[in-house]
Amino acid sequence: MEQSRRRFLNSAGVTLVGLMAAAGLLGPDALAAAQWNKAAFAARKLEDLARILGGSAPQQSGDIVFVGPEIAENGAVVPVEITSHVPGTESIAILVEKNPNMLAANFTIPPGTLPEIQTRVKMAETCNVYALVKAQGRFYYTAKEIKVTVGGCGG
Amino acid sequence: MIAKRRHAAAWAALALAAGLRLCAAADDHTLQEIQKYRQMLQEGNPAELSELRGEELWTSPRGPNNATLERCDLGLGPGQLKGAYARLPRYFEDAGKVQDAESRLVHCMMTIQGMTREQATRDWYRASSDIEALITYLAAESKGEKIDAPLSHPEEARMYSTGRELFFRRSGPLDFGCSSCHSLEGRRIRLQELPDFIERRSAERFMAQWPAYRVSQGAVWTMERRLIDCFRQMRWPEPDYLSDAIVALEVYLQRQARGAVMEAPGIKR
Amino acid sequence: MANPMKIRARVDGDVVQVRVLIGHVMETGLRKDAEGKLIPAHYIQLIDVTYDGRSILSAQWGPAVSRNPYLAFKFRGGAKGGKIRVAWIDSTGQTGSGETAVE
Amino acid sequence: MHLAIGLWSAVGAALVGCTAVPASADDAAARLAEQVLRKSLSGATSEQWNTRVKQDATQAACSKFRNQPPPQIAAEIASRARSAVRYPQNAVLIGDWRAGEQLASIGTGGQISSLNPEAPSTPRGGNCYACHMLAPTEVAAGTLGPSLTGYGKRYGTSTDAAKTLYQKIYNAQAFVPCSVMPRFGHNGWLTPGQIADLVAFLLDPESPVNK
Repeated sequence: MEQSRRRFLNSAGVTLVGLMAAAGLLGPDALAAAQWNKAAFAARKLEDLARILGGSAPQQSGDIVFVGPEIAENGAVVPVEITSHVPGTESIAILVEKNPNMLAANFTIPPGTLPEIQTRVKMAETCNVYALVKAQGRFYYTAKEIKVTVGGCGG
Repeated sequence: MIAKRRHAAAWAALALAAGLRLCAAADDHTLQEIQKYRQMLQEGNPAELSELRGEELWTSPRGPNNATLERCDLGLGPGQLKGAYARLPRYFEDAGKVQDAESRLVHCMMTIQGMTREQATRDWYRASSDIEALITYLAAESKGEKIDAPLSHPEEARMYSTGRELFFRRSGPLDFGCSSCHSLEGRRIRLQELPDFIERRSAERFMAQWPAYRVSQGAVWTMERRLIDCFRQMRWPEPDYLSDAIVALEVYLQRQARGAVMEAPGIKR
Repeated sequence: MANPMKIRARVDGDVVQVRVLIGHVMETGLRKDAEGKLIPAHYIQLIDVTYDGRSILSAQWGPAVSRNPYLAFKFRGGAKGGKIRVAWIDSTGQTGSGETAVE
Repeated sequence: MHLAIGLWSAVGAALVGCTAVPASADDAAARLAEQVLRKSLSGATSEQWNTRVKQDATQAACSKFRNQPPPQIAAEIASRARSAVRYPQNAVLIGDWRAGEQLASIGTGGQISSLNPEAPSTPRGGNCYACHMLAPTEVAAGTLGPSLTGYGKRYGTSTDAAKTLYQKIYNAQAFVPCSVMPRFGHNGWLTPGQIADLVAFLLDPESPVNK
């Protein structure tokens, strides 16, 4: 394991990506794409997000498998597993409908990597969680409602 | 007329029974989904990060004496970590008292590394504290070992009986004591199963998983952190960190759980 | 060791499973501390995973990824001994990285 | 009601007979535990000690008998409890179920903590859902106490039903000596008006508990 404690200043007039490249932290493929998409994270609707990511209205698809609990014991950590069977899947995004920022994460899947992601997201309240898949320029999605419960002694 | 009324009563009873069955089914489903939630968290317990950090802290020279903790005696001899956590609390001759993992660790930080008590316990209750990391590491070194806190020294016996008394002691505006929630089998608070510490199997199952990463806190909680927070929830004042009341409760709980195979660090809500 | 990282990569046939745990606060900027003051946002924004220098996964994260993030995925074409490297940069410009060999 | 007490005492006695829990503490151990506790709560003020830690007769008896008091003690606890019930000044026992519904899910308030301080303005509730199922729509309901779903359908809204329920919430130990349920009214945790709101939440036909 290796730790970098270097801190970079955004205001130094250099892009983060450039700095990471300088530090040898990012592979060349990622560099081409890596620029944090502020607009995408500000999106409030599924359709808006698809548009910001450069596509048209997403279609519901049965080819996306969303595994997650129907009930989360705590909204701070909600495990999700998304598998896309849509041919040519290029990216998988996870969206939480009622979060202040709807988009939680967007994964780019290069050729050779299986379109299958496990991670954990925060949920502010009970709502739909979407998996949004981009394949050959088109967007597809599936949704699952996850209930967030109050727990423990209550305070 | 009478027949009709009996008929209606029968229908009502039937409806009630059906309603109850429906409730039970809904409850089963809830528990199933919560189980699924917990299972999905088993892989990739963030406590592993604390464990890593703890190992680094354990083996790094620190404190005014610039010494590592590798010669710390947790009860099985200097530097003997394997299974040591599972056999705590115990009486230590050099300290003249019964110590749990945390008080023993602080003892070592003070005597070996030359830290003051304040330095050793700084921010102990906050996420990512040194205590959190070190205790996670020490507990993980007991994975697979049986819980077996000794009860042969008179001080250990005294702490056990004190812990048992405190466990059943009720007071405060909600009349709470540990026993309020932890002496009935198979019950839940909200959706969280409550360990029944009177029942050995239940005590074993729960004690084997502490310290545990708490997803609601984003941190590993040590047993002391867990117990002190129970006092807050009971609306009592908080006992001091490393105080005898907490160690006594641990002696009682570990004794109730003796024989359990350690699985810590666990992961909890 | 402010941001420890744990990476496991295991080969099974022609597929390598990668599991990553990253120590990070992932603060949303919306939480308040005990005194009622907002805790500033601080979360990983970009993450990149490479295998022997080739990108096998990259992602953009927002504040809704859980604290101490966990990530698991699979890729083809890896072999025992190959080097997996994970690098991230967060919203304050802080970076972190870790490395492991495929088992 | 007397019948209920008799029955519960009998159950308690039966439990004492077969349980692994020691029926009564040894006094020396209890005294030592008090000393240890006092030393361990070095940060507690005397006011905190008196209101949060010092036991009243009921708490002391329930601790000593591990919540399974012998019949004589149980009868004393219940009779003390019954004689101390206070009712709302306006004598309304069935209040506002919506206010009761809120109280039922509030689990905060009244904490003393330096590690995890709570704002003084934090609302205080009954936290009923921690232990009871009430409205069937709430999935995260505890099972420490019995399910109260459909309570009003079972018991109706008669004055007797309301009064009995009010007393149970005010001081559950009037019915079950050493019950683990807090004595919400007796201890002043909830006001008589709030208890009437909880009675309404449980009995009112419009309340989600009875839907």
